[in-house]
Parts: sequence; structure tokens; C-alpha cells
Amino acid sequence: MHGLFAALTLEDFIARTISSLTKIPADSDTLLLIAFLAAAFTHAGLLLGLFGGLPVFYIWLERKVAGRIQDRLGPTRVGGSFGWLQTIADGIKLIQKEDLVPKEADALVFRMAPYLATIASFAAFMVLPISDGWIAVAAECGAFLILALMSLEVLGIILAGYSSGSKWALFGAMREAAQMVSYEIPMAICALIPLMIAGSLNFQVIGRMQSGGFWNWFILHDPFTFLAFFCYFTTATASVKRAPFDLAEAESELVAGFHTEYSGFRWSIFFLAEYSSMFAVSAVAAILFLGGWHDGLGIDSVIDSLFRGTGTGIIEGFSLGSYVANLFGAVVLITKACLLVFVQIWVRWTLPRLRIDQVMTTCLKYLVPISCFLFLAAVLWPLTLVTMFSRPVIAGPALGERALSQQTTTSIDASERLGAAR
Amino acid sequence: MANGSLTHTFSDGIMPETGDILMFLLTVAWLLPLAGFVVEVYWLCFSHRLNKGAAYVAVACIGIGFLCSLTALLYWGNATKWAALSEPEHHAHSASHDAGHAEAGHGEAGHEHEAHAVDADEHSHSPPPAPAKKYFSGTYYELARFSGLRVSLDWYIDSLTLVMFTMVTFIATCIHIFAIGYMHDELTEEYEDHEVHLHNGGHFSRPGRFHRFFAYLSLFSFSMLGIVLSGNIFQVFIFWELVGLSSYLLIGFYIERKSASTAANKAFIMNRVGDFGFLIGMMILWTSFGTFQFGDRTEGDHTQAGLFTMVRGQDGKLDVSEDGKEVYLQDAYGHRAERNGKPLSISYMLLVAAGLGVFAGSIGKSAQFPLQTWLPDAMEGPTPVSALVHSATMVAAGVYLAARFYPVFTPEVLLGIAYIGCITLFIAATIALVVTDIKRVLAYSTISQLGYMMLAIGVAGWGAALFHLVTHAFFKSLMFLCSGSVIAGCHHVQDMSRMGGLRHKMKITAYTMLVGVIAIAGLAIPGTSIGLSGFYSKDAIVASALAYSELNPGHILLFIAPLVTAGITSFYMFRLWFLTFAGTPRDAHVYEHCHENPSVMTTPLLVLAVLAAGCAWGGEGGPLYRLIADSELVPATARVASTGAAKVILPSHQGHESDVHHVHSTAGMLALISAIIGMTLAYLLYVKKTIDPNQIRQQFSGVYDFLVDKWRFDSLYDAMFVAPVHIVSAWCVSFDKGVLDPILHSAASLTVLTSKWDRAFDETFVDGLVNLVGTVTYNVGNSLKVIQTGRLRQYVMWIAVGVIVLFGALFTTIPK
Amino acid sequence: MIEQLLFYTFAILTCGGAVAVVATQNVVRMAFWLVVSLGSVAALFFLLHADFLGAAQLLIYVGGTVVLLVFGVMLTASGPYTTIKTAPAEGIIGAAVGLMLLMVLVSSIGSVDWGAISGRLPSSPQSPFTADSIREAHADEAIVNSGSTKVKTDLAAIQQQGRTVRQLGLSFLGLRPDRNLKEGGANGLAPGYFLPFEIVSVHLLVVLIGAAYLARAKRRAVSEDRVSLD
Amino acid sequence: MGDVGLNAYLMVGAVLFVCGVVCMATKRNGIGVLMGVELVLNGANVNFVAFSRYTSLGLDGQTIALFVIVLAAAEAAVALAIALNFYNNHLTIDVDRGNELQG
Repeated sequence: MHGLFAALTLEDFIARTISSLTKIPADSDTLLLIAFLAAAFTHAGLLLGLFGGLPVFYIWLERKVAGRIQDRLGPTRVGGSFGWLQTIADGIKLIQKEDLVPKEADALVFRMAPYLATIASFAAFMVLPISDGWIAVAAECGAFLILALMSLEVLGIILAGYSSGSKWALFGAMREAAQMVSYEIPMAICALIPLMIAGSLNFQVIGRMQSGGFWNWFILHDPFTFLAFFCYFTTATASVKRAPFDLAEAESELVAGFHTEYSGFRWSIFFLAEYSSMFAVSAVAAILFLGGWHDGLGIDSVIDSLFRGTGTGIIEGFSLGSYVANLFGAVVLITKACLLVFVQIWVRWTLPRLRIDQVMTTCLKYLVPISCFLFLAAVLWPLTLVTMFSRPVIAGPALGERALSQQTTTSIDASERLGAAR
Repeated sequence: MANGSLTHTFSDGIMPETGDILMFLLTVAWLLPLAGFVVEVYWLCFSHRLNKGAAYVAVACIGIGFLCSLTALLYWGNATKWAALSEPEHHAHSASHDAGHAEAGHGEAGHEHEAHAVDADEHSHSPPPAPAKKYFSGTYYELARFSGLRVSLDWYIDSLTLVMFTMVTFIATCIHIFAIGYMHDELTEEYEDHEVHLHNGGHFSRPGRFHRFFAYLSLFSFSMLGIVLSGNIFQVFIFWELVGLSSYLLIGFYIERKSASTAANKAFIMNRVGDFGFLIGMMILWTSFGTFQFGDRTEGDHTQAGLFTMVRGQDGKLDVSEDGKEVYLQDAYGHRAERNGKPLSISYMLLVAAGLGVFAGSIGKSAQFPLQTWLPDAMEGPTPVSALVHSATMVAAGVYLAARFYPVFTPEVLLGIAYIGCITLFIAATIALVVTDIKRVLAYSTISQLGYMMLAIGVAGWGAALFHLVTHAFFKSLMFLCSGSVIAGCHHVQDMSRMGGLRHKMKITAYTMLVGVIAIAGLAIPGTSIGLSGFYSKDAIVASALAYSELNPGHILLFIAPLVTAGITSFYMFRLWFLTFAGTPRDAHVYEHCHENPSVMTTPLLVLAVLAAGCAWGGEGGPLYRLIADSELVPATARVASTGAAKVILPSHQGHESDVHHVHSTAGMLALISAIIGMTLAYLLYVKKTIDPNQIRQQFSGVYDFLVDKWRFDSLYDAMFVAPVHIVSAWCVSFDKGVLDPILHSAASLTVLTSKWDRAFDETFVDGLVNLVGTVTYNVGNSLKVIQTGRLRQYVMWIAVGVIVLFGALFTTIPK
Repeated sequence: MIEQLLFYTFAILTCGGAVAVVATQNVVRMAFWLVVSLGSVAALFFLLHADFLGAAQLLIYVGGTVVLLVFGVMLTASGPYTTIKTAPAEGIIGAAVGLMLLMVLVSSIGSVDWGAISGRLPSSPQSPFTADSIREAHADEAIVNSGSTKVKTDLAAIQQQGRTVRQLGLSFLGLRPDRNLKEGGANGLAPGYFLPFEIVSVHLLVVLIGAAYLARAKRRAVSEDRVSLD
Repeated sequence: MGDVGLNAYLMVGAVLFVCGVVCMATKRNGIGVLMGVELVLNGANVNFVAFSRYTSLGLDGQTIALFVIVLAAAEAAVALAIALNFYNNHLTIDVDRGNELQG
């Protein structure tokens, strides 16, 4: 069912394949080590591809959207008329730049800080499911873990700002620290609302509970989750320091904020981290509120039934149907996340930047109380419904029943997949 | 509040709730002045003082009280179908006492006893007749109960109570209104008292005390009404002391005047002498009777006899044993009271002592001989106070108490009362002859008239005494108010020798005063029995005295003295009027500045004058006398011969066949002649000047000085009481200084010596030890403080080292 | 073997980070090394199958406390990269005492037979998380039945790994599904941590208010001096 | 899969603990002392979780470790507030300057 499914299957698959090829017993330590490393590297590579590829796309998107919003065209030449190779070109250029460390800087920390930020951002991808079962680490407390990992990014930024030996950078870092520490609170509370409804911290469970029609999505579960989504999205935007909350790098005031002194590759991976964080929070929003990898129209189940049983014989435990369905789910999820990222970009070029006190006021005086209220109301909603109508939801099966039925069907799917893996 | 039980109804047709309604009305009348007092005290403390608010509150309280009282009187009359006013022959109680029993037997209590009789033993062959009483009584609130004795707030209402209530509240209302005008001077922040001379030659100046005066008046009214309404002797005593307090406060109203404060103290202390006797009487009553209650009290089906029933029983007679030494007590059903099978009794002499004790209280309060000296001095108070407290009501409370306690008095006590009254009336009248202060004349006249009342009680003229009490209250308060009006008009001149001819300036005052003078002198149209109120009441008293002295020839003085004094009274009262209002002005300055007072002061005079003239209309056949006489508990329809030490016979005085009735016309004639002689003499001396008063004064200078010195009572008391006390005090002082002080001084020096030695020990040994301990501790701490570096990191290091050492010790000592 | 590899990696990172914290004089670098050390401890927690604890360690320590400390450094730094140097003698004494303490601890660890002590502890299910895993095992019956024995055992092993969220949550509510019912005595249930949980909640609130109160803006001593100088 | 064993984790915990103590004992910077405290607490936590895994302490170890983390966060907040106050009063963060209680 859930668990380190993808990793295990892959690891298991590799171990079994090698075992069958080399006649080494499948449970020998060496073989397991090799299989584990191979599977881990495969996964890491896939994730790295995602981690690296998406920002490239987003940076291009940002430029195009900004151009369109500002009534111009944006990049048009590199890679054809849409300029879609512009980011690659920029990246190559940046890598070529000299890696400068200011004299006043604390060299060690200055060098390590971008990695810290990037590692934190990348680590969040580990527990992010791309589709049903397509997850690097299927931790039981995945949602909790992803919040924890994303909160680490701030440390890199603070250290970067502090070690730069520049007042601009220091101010940026301070602002960033204050902002991130504050916005974590409403963000976590808003994320808690669907988690509380699902009764699980596991993304897999949460995602499966929203299968079927889009009316099963948590955003439509009750009025408070509907509001909570927007609240979450606002705080998420702030926590990845996107405009109008980008006080840490406010160009008009602080030159470039915490990365003023950075150049070349180190500078670019800060942006790598920022854009991949945008994707991460958007994906989390999609999973928690917008049905995850389910399209909401039943297309995935149609695909699943179309290809059911196909290819089972090729490899043990492999099912083409579920594989294609999962592939479709991954496309759906990435599309949803990209839409949300588009909204973030759209907002950035539309709204003016807030002042720092306004940022803090927005968080502490408005978002925290609002999120607390929403949480409380979402807790009381099913109780009210039960009191008034003797059922915890207005329409459809109760969430627990939905989860149970989903569990049996996915069990079958999983067994098919397992069977295919043999 | 009213958990009182209706003891009895007068006859058929009286609703049981009559008593409760009367009680309610009188209680309102009683408590309103208290409320007024509280409001005025509040006003005094927290409000602006320069308005007449307090006066209006006080007048409203007492005025509403009067209306309540009057309503109660009328209600009572209607409830009894005015039986009290009917001819005595038709009156159930006065004509035939036995018949009264029979009639009353149909009442509520009668049924009770029929029921009781069924349950009773067979040998109670004749069910006792229902106790027939003429009063309502009950309990407001029971304070405490000590086995048999109840200490409670009771009420006791009979016709006397109602008449007293109406009289007191009415006079008090008039005087309150008068006082608004009289005390107008006090409505200032800077009142200059011309009587008080300071060392620097100026006068004492103080804020006005208008509010305080009315607060005191309200307190007094409350206390006085409390006495009248009281249902037991203990409660009477409480309010007795309260009126004493009010009187003290009001006499000392001008406290800065030495004479006023002394007079207040004198009045208070002298009253205490009398109250001491009162207390003794109360204790005797308590120990012997076990109750303070006046009236019977019914609880369930048992009726507990009150004081009066216990002494007098149902027939009004004392139940004296054969040897004359015991008086048997009686229960509420006409039997002898028993406890444990033995009849309850009280020693005859003890009963006499109780009566004398209670009467001692009356002596003090009513300023009778030998405690009469305080009352003239009490004239230091404002004139409305003199009118209300020291003539009309409070001093009459003594007479009221004596009358209320009449059933408990034995003939011996009555004889004593008669002689006390006789002496008092004569002494006071003689002193009044020579006094020139207008208020003091009235004060001595008051003492004299109170003596008349006491005499009347002593000679069994119960009704006459109370009759005179009421009439006297009216005309004396009238005269006092008139004198107050004169004093106010003459700007606080009180000496009659500086007045004269004032009737031209103060017509209303003068002629209302004349009404009062004629009333007190007892003048009437010769040949007819038409006169003013004093005529009737004094007539009744003199008649009682004559009847008494006829039956007891040895006590002829009891008739001679009042008769002569009637003439003296007439003389000095007319002397007062002539000196003040008639003739020519003797002091031009006073006359020039004299003026009639505003209507707020004269209106009460007119009202009171009407009542003083007409209240006793009809004399002993009139409504007032009948109302009073209705409540008499010991009706004297026949002569009563004393069985005690004093062999006296009390005359009967009810009905046409009574002793008093026989001598009535004679006594009235003699008294009238006496009064006319007195009036004529006064006219000759002070108007016609045919005889020069100064000549007489010189001729009888010894007697004159004796009288001016008030029979030298003050000197006598000085010599008898004050001087011995001074001598004893001086002796005590010398004893203190010679003996006690040396002893104390030597003890003190011994203590000092011991303490010095103790101190030396303390300082060397005890302190040394403590200091040693302290020094050692200090030194040790000083040497150890080096370790205390205050450095955090070092402490952490020490902890780590400590852990290492501890573990090292553990590993080395504990084997594996 | 994989686990050993990972353990040694992270153990070295942990210990190295900690030693680096001690050895470094610059506070910000100390904070950096502290992050390394504490992050590795979180990894060790994952290795010890305490997923939730590891996540909490990351969220609270690395994401919270260390940020707070760096904040403190920024607020209390009187100049850029201030280093308050420790005297070499103190460093040597500290190192010596530390080594002795380490020796004491290591010898203590080595001298105790943990297995025996564990046996003396109150008995509990062999695997602390069976209650949950049994339920899930039933639910996964279909998968397990279709698979080989190898899959079956592996899956059971996986299910015992790190699934402690539910148990922890229940124990904070006062329920202990992993404990034998009879251990609770007459009341039937083994005691949980409801009361400590509530106390800690209130304690956190108090600390929040108290820290805000302590750190509120005040006039600094120097400004008073300046006022007096003026 | 081989098992590392309890003692290895306990060793790590001991090293963390000793480093924390030495850090507390040698750092003159108040924030450094706080870091030492965190290290000590983490050493204890490692031990708790290790016991939870390898002995019958079971879930209790994790629970207690969780409590320790929470209380450590609280401690850090208060200690930092104290450090700020210290800085306000002494204009330095050097704990050796806070020796007013010297005997």
C-alpha cells in the first residue's frame, strides 16, 4: 500500500534482476547494498531532473509572463521564436562567471550557505509524491516532514546574508528570517486543516481520499477549507519570498537583498532553490486541497481500466494500466502545480511590494487569527453537521468510508502492480 | 413585625384585627420621628445646612404621626362604638364589673375557655370567666428569653395610650412649627452667641445648629412615643433613658454656655438618682413576678398573666393574706397563681418597695421633691424645648408612669406619692412667687402642677391626675410658646422686670397667654361650672383630695395644701401676665425693639389656645375625661380600706354615689374662691399698685431671700452631697500621694536596679556568645567566598569535574 | 550494511559537527556546525525508525531554535564577526575535563549489560508497534497473499519501520495501543501522556509570553549615560 | 541488514553530551553557551531514541524525546531573551562579565 513503494519496488526489481542474472542469492548484503544504491541514485536522478528542469521552465515562464503583463514580448530569440532556450543560455553564462567571495565575507559560511538552501529545497522533493505511489520516501509523516524541510531553507538565506559582510545582505537576511519564521505558523495551521480532515500525515492517503470527482477535493469539502486554500496559498507565496512578499531581495531598497554579494553559480542555485520551492509549495497545495494527482473527471480510472492487466506477464508485479494511470496522474499534478506557480508569477508582476511592517502585520494580525479561526471552524463543521443532519458530510459517503473503499481498490491495484513486479 | 396576639376584645362586635390596625397606626406614628432623625442626621453630615429641609422633614414626620394617632383614636372609637363616651351607668365596665365579665364572656377568649373547660379536669367545676381587659397588647420582636423571662419589644394600647399619642404628637407638631420660626436665627454659618463671653471680650461664634435642633426634637419625639407605646416595664426603661438623653442634649443645646452645660449635667445626674430607684423596682418586679409585661399574653390556649393581672386579678383588688404580710399573685383566669402546687406570693413590704422604686423614677423625671431642682435650670434650653420637653410631655412621663403603674401601688405607696406631690406643689408655687425670669416662673409652675398630678394619683384620683396631665400639657405648652414668642420678640430678654405693656405690641401672644393663665389658674364663671380646661382638671384633683381627707382626717394637709396653692398659682400666673403684658413699659429699649412674631410662630399659639381653653369641655362628664377614665384598670366604685401599715381609706370616685361626687361642688367652690383671691391680689399688687410689692419684699426679707434661694435646696444638697465628696476626695488624694506613690516609686526603682544588672549580664554573656557565633560564621564565609567567582563557565566546569570524581569513586569502590 | 554505512556517515557528521562547534570561535560558524550536527542527529532518528521525531527535530531544532540563535547572534553582535576568544589554558583544561568525562561515559556504556537491564524493565510486546502493524497487516492481506514470502517478510519489516505518528498521537491523548491492557491495572488501560502533554502546552504558552516580556524593548544602559552626558 | 547496535548510538550521544559540556564550559559567548546546552540535550535525546529502539523502553523513549525537544525550544526562547537582557545591561554577550555575584 503505502511505504517506500517506488524505492522498494525499484530496489527489489533491481535486486531480483541482478540475482537472476548473476545467481547471487537475492538476500545477500552486497546485492541488497548495490540494489539500494542503484535505486536510490535512480530516484535521486529523477528527482534532480525534476528539481533542475522545472526552474528552467519557470524562469522562462516568468520572463514571458512579465513581458506580456508589461505589454512586451519577453525573450523571443534563443531557441526559436518563444525564446524557450533563454534560461539554458543564461545558466551556461552564469556557470562561466567567476566565483567571487568578498574580502569582508566569512568565506566558509559564505560558500556553504547556497548549498544549505538548495539542499533544504531539494530535500522537500523527497517526500513529495508525484503520483500515486511515485514517491521517493513514503514517510508516514510526509506532510510534516515537508514542512520541516522547507523551513530549513531560511537558514541558508540567513547565513548567506550574514556572512556576506554587507549591510544590504544583512538587512535582507534579517527581513527574511523574521518573515519566514512568522509565516511558517499560519502556513502550518492552514496545512493542518486538510491533514486533520484526512486524519493522516501521509500524502498518499491524503491524495487517495480525494479520488473520484472533483467534489471530493478537500477545497470543496467545506466552506472553511475553501477559505483555507487561499490562506495557505498566500502564506506559501510569502514563505517562498515571492512578490508581494519579496522583502528579502527588495531591489529598490536593498540592491538585491541577501544575495547582493553572490555571483555566478552560487547566485544561480539560490534561484534554483527559490523556483523549485515555488513548485514544492504549489504541489503541496495541489495535493492537500486540489485533489493531488486526480484529475477530478474520472479520466485516470478510465485509463486504468483500459490498460488493466496489460503487460503483467512481462515483468512480475508490473501492470501497464496502473503505470499509465500513474503517468497521467503525474502530468495532472505537475499541471496543477504549474498553474499555481503561474498565479504566483502573475501576482508578482501585478501587485506592488509591501513594506516590511505591512508584511509582518499581514501575518501576525490577520493571517494567524484567520487561520486559527478556520482551523477551529473546520474542526467544528463535521460536529455541527452530525448534530444537525446525523452525518458528517453534506453529500456523498463520509470521508472514512471513502478512505476504506479507496483502500480496497488501491490494494487491488497494488497487488496487480506487485504481481507485475514478480 | 406584628406577631402580637390580640389579648382581648372589649365586647362583641370588635373585630380581632382592631388591635393590629391600631398597632400599625401607632407604630407608624412612633417610628416616623426616628426615620426623621436618621434623615436629619444624614442631612447634618452631608448636606448644605442653610436650608429648612430638616425642619420640614421633622414637621412632616411628627405631623403624619399626629394624623396616624388621630386616625387610631377615631378608629378605636368607632370600633368600640364610642362606648367610653357614653354615660357611665350604661358602660359595661364602669357601671357593673360583673356584668362586664358576663358580656365579655361571649368574646373570642370566651370560646377558648369553653373549649378549655371540656378538656379540663372534672374538679374545675366553675370555668373561670374570660379575662376582661381594656387593652390590646402584643409583641413586635422578642429579643431574648431567659427561661421564664422574656425581653421583648411589646406594644400596649388602651384609650390612655391613644389620648397620650394624640396629645403628644399634636403638641409636638405645634411646637415643631413654632420652632421653625424660633430657631430661624440658627440658619447661618456664623451664629454669634451673646451669652458666651470670651476672654477677649467678644462673643463666641459658631455655625448654626438648625438641623441639629430638629434632629434632637425628632429623637425626643420617638423616645417619648416609645414610652407611651411600650408594653413592658423594661422597654419603658429603655425609652425612659432615651428621653433622658434627648433632654440632656436639648438642655445643653447651647453647650458653650457654662450655665447650659451645667444644667444639662444636673438634669442628667438627678434623673439617674431617680432611675436608680426605678432599677431597684424593676429588679423586685422581675424576681417576684418573673415578667415585665403589662398586659396578659396569650400563647396558644394558655394566657400568661401580666403584671397588672398578677397583682390585681380580675376584680381590681389585692389578694392579701390574713396576716397582711403576703400578697398572693393571680393568674389570668381569676385564680391564685400556682407553681408546683404552691401559691405564688410576694411579700407585702416588697411590693411597697417595688412601688416606691418605680415611683422614684417618676420623682426624677417629673422633678418632684426632693429632686425638683433640675427642672428650673433646664430652662437653659431653647424655649420650644422647654415647651415640649420640660413642661408638656417628658416631665409628664413621670406622672404617666406612676399612673400606668397604679395597679401595682399599694395604699402605702399612694400615701407617699400624695405627700411627695403635696410638698412639691407647695414648695414650687412659693418659689414661683418671687422669680422674675419669665421661663423660670413657668418652670416652677410646671413642678407645682406636676405635684398636683402626683397628689391626685396619691389620693386615688387616677382619672383626675391624667385629666390634669392632658389639660396641663396644652395650656403649659401654650404658655411656654407664648413666653418663647415674648423672648423672641424682645430679642432674648427673659427678665420680666424689664418688660411691661407688651400687649400693645404683641396682641396675639398676649391674649393667647391670657387664655393659658386663666386656664392654669382654674378660673371659671362663678356659679356656673363653665371655665377653661384647667378649671375642670384642678377641680377634679381638689375634689379627690377633699374626699380623701374627709375619709382620712389625719391627712387633712393633703387638701389644705392644694387649695392654698391654687390661690398661689393664680397669683403668680397673673403676676407674670401683668408684669409682662400689662402696665407701662419698664425698659424703653426692650419695648422699642419688641415686635410680634411671624405667623409660623403665632399660628401654633392660636391653635393651642383654642385647645387649652376647650379640651376639657364638659369636665368630668366630658369626652376627654371619659376617654382617659375608660382605661383605668382599678376602678374605684367603692371605698377601699388599706390593710397595710398605713391605715388609709381610698375614696370611691365613680358614679353619682361616690365620695368624690359628693364633695365635688364644695371643692370646686373652694378652689375657685382661692384662685380668685390670688388673681385679685396680683391685680392689686401689679396693676393697681395699691400695695407696693417692694414694701412686702422688705418686710418679709427673710422669707423672700429663702424663696429666692429656692428654699435653699441647692445649698442643702451642696452641704449634704457635694461637700462630703470633696472632703473624701481630698483625703483620697493625700492617701494616694502619701502612701501609694512612695510604694510605687520604690517598686519602680527596684525594677530599674534589676534591669541594670540584667542588662549587664545580657551584654557580656548572651551578646558575647551570639557575637562569637556570628564572627566565626563570618570568617568561615569570608574564607570560602573565594570559590564563588561568579563565573558561569567555571561552575559548569566544576559540575563536570564533580561528575567525573563521582563516577571515578563509584567505579573504584563498587566491584564489578 | 546499508544501515551501518548510513549510521557511520551520520554519526561522524554528528560528532564532527559537535566537535567543530566546540572548536570554532566564530559564533556564526558555530551555528553552521550546529546545524550540521543537529541535522545529522535527525538523520540518526530516521535510522532509529523514529520518523516523526526526526521531522520534529528538523522543524524545531534546525528550523526554529538555530534560527533563533542566529537571530540572537545578530542582535547581540557589537561588530561584524565578533569572536570572543577563549584563553588557550581554559581550552586545554576544558578539553582535558571533556576527555575525562567522555572516558567516564564510554566506560559506563561499556560496563553495562543493556540486554539484561532491558529484561529487568517492565515487560512489553517484543515489537513496540505491533498493535498498529497487526491492523495494517490484515488490511494488506491481499497484497501479501499474492506475493512471495520474501515480499511478505519485507513488508512486515517495513511496516515496523518508523510508523510512530499514530502511536505518539494516541499516547498524548492518554491511550497506549502498544501496551498490554493488563498493565494498566484495574483501570484497564496503560497510562499515556495526556497530562504531561497538556502541561507542556501551557508551559509553551507561558514561555512565549515570558520570553516576549523579557525581550521587550527597553532603554539601554548606554543611552542613559549619553543623556547624563548631554 | 546488519544492525548497528545500541552502544554505537550511546557513544554518539556521549560525544554530543561531552561536546556540549565543554562548549558550555569554554565558550565566553552567551549564545555559544546556549549552543552547548542544545548539544547536551541532543545527546540525551539520541540516547532516549536509541533506548526506544533497542530496549523495552519502547514508545516512551520517543515520547520523552519529543518532550525534551519541545522543552528545549522553550528553554532556547527564554534563554535568548535572557541573553538579550544581558546584552542590554552589560553591552556585551561575554558571560564572564556577568560576575556581579562574585564572593
